[in-house]
Amino acid sequence: MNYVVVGVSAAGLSALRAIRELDPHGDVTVVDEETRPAYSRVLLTHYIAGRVGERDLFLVEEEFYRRCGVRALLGVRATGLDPDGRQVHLADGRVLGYDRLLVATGARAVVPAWSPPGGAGDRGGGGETGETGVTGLRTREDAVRIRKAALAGRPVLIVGGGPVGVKLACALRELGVIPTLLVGSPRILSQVADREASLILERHLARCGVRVRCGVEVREVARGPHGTEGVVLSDGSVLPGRLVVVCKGVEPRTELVGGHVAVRRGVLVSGAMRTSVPDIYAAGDVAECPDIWGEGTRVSAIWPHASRQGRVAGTNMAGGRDLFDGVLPRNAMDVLGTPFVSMGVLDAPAEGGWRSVSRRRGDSYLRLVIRGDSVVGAVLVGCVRLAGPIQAAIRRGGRGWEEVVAP
Amino acid sequence: MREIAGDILYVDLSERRAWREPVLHEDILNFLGGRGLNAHLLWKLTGPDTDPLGPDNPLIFGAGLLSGTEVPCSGRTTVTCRSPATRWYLKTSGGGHWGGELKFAGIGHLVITGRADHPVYLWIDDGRVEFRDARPIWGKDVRETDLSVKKDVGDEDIQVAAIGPAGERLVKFAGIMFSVYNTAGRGGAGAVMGAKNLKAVAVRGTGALRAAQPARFHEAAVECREALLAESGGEGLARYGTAGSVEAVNELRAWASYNFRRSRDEDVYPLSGQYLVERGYLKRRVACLACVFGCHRYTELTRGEFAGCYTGGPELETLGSFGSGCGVSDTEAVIKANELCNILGMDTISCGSVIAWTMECYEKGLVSARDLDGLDLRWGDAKAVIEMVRRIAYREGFGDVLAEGVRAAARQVGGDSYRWAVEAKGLEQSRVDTRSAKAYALAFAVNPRGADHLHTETFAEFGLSPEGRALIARITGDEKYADPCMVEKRAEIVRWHEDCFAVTDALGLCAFSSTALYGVTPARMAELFSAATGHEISEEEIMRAGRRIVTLEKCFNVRAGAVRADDCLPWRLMHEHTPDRPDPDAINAPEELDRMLDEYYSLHGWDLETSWPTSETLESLGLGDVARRLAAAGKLR
Amino acid sequence: MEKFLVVYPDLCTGCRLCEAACSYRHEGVYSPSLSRVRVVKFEDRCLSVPVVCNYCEQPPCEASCPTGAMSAAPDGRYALVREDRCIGCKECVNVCPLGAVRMHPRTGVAVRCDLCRGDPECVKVCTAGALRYEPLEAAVREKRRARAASLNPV
Amino acid sequence: MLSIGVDPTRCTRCRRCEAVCEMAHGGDGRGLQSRVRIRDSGWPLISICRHCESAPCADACVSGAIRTDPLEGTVQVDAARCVGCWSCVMECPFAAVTMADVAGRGPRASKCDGCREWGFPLCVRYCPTGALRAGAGAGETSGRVRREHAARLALLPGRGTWPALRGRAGGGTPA
Repeated sequence: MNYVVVGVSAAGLSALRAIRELDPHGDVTVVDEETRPAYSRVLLTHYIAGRVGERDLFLVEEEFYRRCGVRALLGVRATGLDPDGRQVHLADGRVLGYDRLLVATGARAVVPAWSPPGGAGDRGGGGETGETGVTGLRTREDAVRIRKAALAGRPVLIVGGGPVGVKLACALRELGVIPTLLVGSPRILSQVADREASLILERHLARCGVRVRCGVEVREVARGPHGTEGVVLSDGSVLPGRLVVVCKGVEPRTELVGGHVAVRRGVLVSGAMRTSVPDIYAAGDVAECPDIWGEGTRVSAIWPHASRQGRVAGTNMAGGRDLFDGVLPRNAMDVLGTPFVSMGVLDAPAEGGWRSVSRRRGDSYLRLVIRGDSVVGAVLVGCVRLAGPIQAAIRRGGRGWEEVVAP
Repeated sequence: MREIAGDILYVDLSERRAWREPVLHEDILNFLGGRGLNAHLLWKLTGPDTDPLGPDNPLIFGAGLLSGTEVPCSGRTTVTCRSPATRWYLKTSGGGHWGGELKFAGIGHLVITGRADHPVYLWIDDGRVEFRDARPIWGKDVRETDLSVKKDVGDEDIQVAAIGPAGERLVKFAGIMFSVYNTAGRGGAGAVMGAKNLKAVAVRGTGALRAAQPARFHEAAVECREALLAESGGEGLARYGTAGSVEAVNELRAWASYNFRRSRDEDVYPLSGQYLVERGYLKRRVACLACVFGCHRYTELTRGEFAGCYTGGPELETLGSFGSGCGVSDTEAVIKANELCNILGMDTISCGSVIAWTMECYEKGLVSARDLDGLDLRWGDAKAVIEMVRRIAYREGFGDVLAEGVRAAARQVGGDSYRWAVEAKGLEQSRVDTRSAKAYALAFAVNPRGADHLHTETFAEFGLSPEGRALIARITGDEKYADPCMVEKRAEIVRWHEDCFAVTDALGLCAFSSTALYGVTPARMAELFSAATGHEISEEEIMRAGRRIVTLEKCFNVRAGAVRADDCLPWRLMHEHTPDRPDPDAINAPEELDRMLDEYYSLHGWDLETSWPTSETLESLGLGDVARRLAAAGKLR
Repeated sequence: MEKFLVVYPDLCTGCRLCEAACSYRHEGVYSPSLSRVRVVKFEDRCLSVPVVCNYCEQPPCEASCPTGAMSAAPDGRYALVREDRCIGCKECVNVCPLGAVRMHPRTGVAVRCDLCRGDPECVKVCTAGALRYEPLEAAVREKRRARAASLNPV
Repeated sequence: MLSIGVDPTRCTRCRRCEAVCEMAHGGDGRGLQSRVRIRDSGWPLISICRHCESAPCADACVSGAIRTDPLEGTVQVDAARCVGCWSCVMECPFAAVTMADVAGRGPRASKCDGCREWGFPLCVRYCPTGALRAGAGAGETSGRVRREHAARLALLPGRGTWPALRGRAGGGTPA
């Protein structure tokens, strides 16, 4: 059996392990743009904060691929696909045949229109900061650049109030830098938290010295003789800063398979991680999967899903049988000492048997979103100890939540 | 093929070393597994002078090729070594669940050599071997040993094969006990284990067995099961066990009573399986692994002198040897004697036989009450029998003499006592009076381990069941040969049965499934083998493999010095008539036996004068290597 | 009529064919450690008792399962283990009062009896009649008759 | 393979487990460090790691700090690798992972390590009611329970009047 895995991060790696477990002798080739072995993107903000060293970013050691008997083509991009001929075309002109293909190309950072070319570039980062002073936070190089700038004491502007932006703000604050967080929405974390949680966290950030500006749009980057000098907001005002980090979320990188397999936002896959074309699998941030309620499909760019989906894909590719139980969107983070967890559905429509239950003690906050008698979502701030049991309740079908949150 | 056969695990007790080797493909095709592969290993690992109780005598446990699967009655384990009782070849087979557990641990055959410097037991946990100190359990009976080992290991669901005090004391008919009450009893394998300072072999297996062609194998197994359940004799076997036919055998005048002086007892009802059921001694039926009948018994005595006694059994042979054989008709005493044999780890056939022989000596004045330390060992004295059992196991007083087996005891006591020492090749005869069953007589005489029915069970010659009569007709061409008093065609009958029996043993099936009940035919065994291993084998080929096994076993004895004169029967059966069968044919006269032997050797292609297999015969069976070894030893004509 | 898997421990001879049949049906191999029904042996007393899922009215294994992996089939006729959800926490194993739930030694997920989806193999091979798949009324009738016979021996 | 079993019905909330765990793993005065927690109400009543075979906390760990020890089968935290992201807390259905302050480094994941330095979980050893149980593995646990159950069935007084063990195959309660 000849396996080709395009992209090795969380999903690709766990697929690799699953394949090797079931098929120790099959031919496995991995293709990845990075020249070094897989590293953890989730750890980048922790790296910036200094919680992990640069070497600890790597998920596997250099020897890993050789040890697993895997052919690794690093620093090469897969550019084309021929599902009928079962071939993958590489940027350097090589062509790889496959029996089973896993697409784990991940996601790229969203680049806003005002970002100068070469800034938060299309590989999800890159660009020469000395020239533009604008970067994303997607790759190791991005993180190194941000950390260097922060340590040099340059003021940093973070554009985007999502989880990455907030995590970066916290990381920089830990380094002693006072970052500014520019948020387009009226509140931070608007996609992953409810209003009250956002406000609690926003106030906490402010108390800790992070400047938060909500409801502001960036019009352009202000350039001066020494490079970037800040950003110009839509109302014309200028915020000074030497480094602008764009954290406007990510989108699946479907271009390799686009046009060949069914794609919505991400590559549509079944619970077995199969795409619409036989023997092509997808997993991780690029995949769009049924959710746990079986009500729709979702792209979920979170670590546990990626590694689990990778394992499922690998197992099925190697002839085993495994199923992914569905996407349950969730987030956990440490906001400068205050933990925050959210999961599932966060907004309760006014009609249709929805309601929410919330409890607040000081800065400790809990909110459950209930549909019928079933819990389908939760937000926890401060005391998050019950997050796991609540998640389990959601997975079990949502019943029994009263017992879980009993005072 | 490896997935169904398992590996060979070698254990050297002297060096405290264990290693695994895969079983060779061709060995499976030639010798099938179980008893066959055991014979092959023993032949390779021993020479003509191997001391049965020395460290070089390998003790080989072979689970059947099909043990552990759903094939009905497939739970047998064959133990093979050189016998300390006879000094000839020994294969002895036990039921229970131990062999299956070994298979689940990924091991088909366990070969134990050497001798530990102090008592040990082996703990085989899924193929990993540990040598554990057995000094704390040395001396314990089998039941206690089983519980202690399980406690020591910390898992009560494991399987233990153990010896009792009799094995520790090298009693020549000590057995190896599987699952507490299932014995590999005959020929003293327990003494070989004792001589190795090996108290027990505990096994846990959590693995799986996979047939090469699972669906076909499943189908074949289901077919076997249904065929067995349709057998006319099956229900009786299930309900009354082997002892269900005690009364029938007695009426056939084949029931060895009073140390074979008689072949019928006045009232055997108290010794019958029916009695055990009706009087409530039988508490439950017990099955070996994958058995559809459950002929093994469990009895308990809740009242009377022996209240509190509980044991597996008694089987027909036990009821015969401690019952009628010793003139005893006290069921409870027989059960008690059975319990003692089981927990002390002895063969009930030999043990009852040596006691019956002593009774006759006592009656005739060759053994006095003083020799017996005051024990009044009269016919029918049940309590004396029980006491004697204990003394034999612990080698106390005259028990020490009897523990060497009846042949050695007769030599020591002297006089004419050899005449009623009912043994051949040194093994006490099992409870069939062969004077009234000629195929049995021939089978017993040619049995490489001595006079008993577990080399070749020719039950069909009695013509008791329609299936048996049909089988005789198939072998001989006519149903009329289903008559135990006839001498004609006995060689054919014996040879067919011994081939079939060898295949049965090699696959790990119970002999009842193929040679006492007939549901598992050679054709079905060939089908099972083919589906299990993925190697197509025909009915003829598998029977030829059976003959290869039988011939190799014969060759072991030939290499060790056996000649035609060794193929004989006990003196009493060859020279004394039984009062219960006055007809002149009811004796295994030497001339008659000679005639049958001639036919038998010719049929096999063995030399008539020496009984040695000829070079052509060996070559035609693919035993060329064996032929060359024998030729080098000057044992080939 | 609603059928039950009824165990008559008295009749079990301990042949363990049920284990072989079960592991073959579910895993295609013969292995007691993969069998949903297990025969517990007390060998010194030659006693064997088949232990299999009791199909409790309020199954503790299902109640204790944090992920909903232990669940009934959609029509409620037999039990299931949803392997994609099982995290191997062994709660079910620990709470089962019969020891009838176990862990799959290879995949690390819980296994329990699914009645072969309504056609139990173990029953088919049990020649001793210790495992039967019958309406509860049949079991009760037999029990009643046995009791009556013991009161007034015929 | 360690397996810890919990029987909340037997828990009397004496909190001896917490105290023992505290003594074994914390006890330096920086607040409660116990890896087993008893709640006054709600579910789970007893929060303690079950050492799952495919542990969600380990699956979710972004820094590789939580791993299954292949020999002991226990799930272990390497606090030096932990970055304190709370993912494990979010995943554990038993609320068995908590964050404990590591001096100078902030909160880091903390959970039951099966008392590996003691060789046996102390909370289990000191649980007076059997609400906490441990065995060498789930296989052993179920084997033991199965034996106990079989013994109950088999040795019922008056064996012979079938103590018919019932097994249901039908939807819900019969009407």
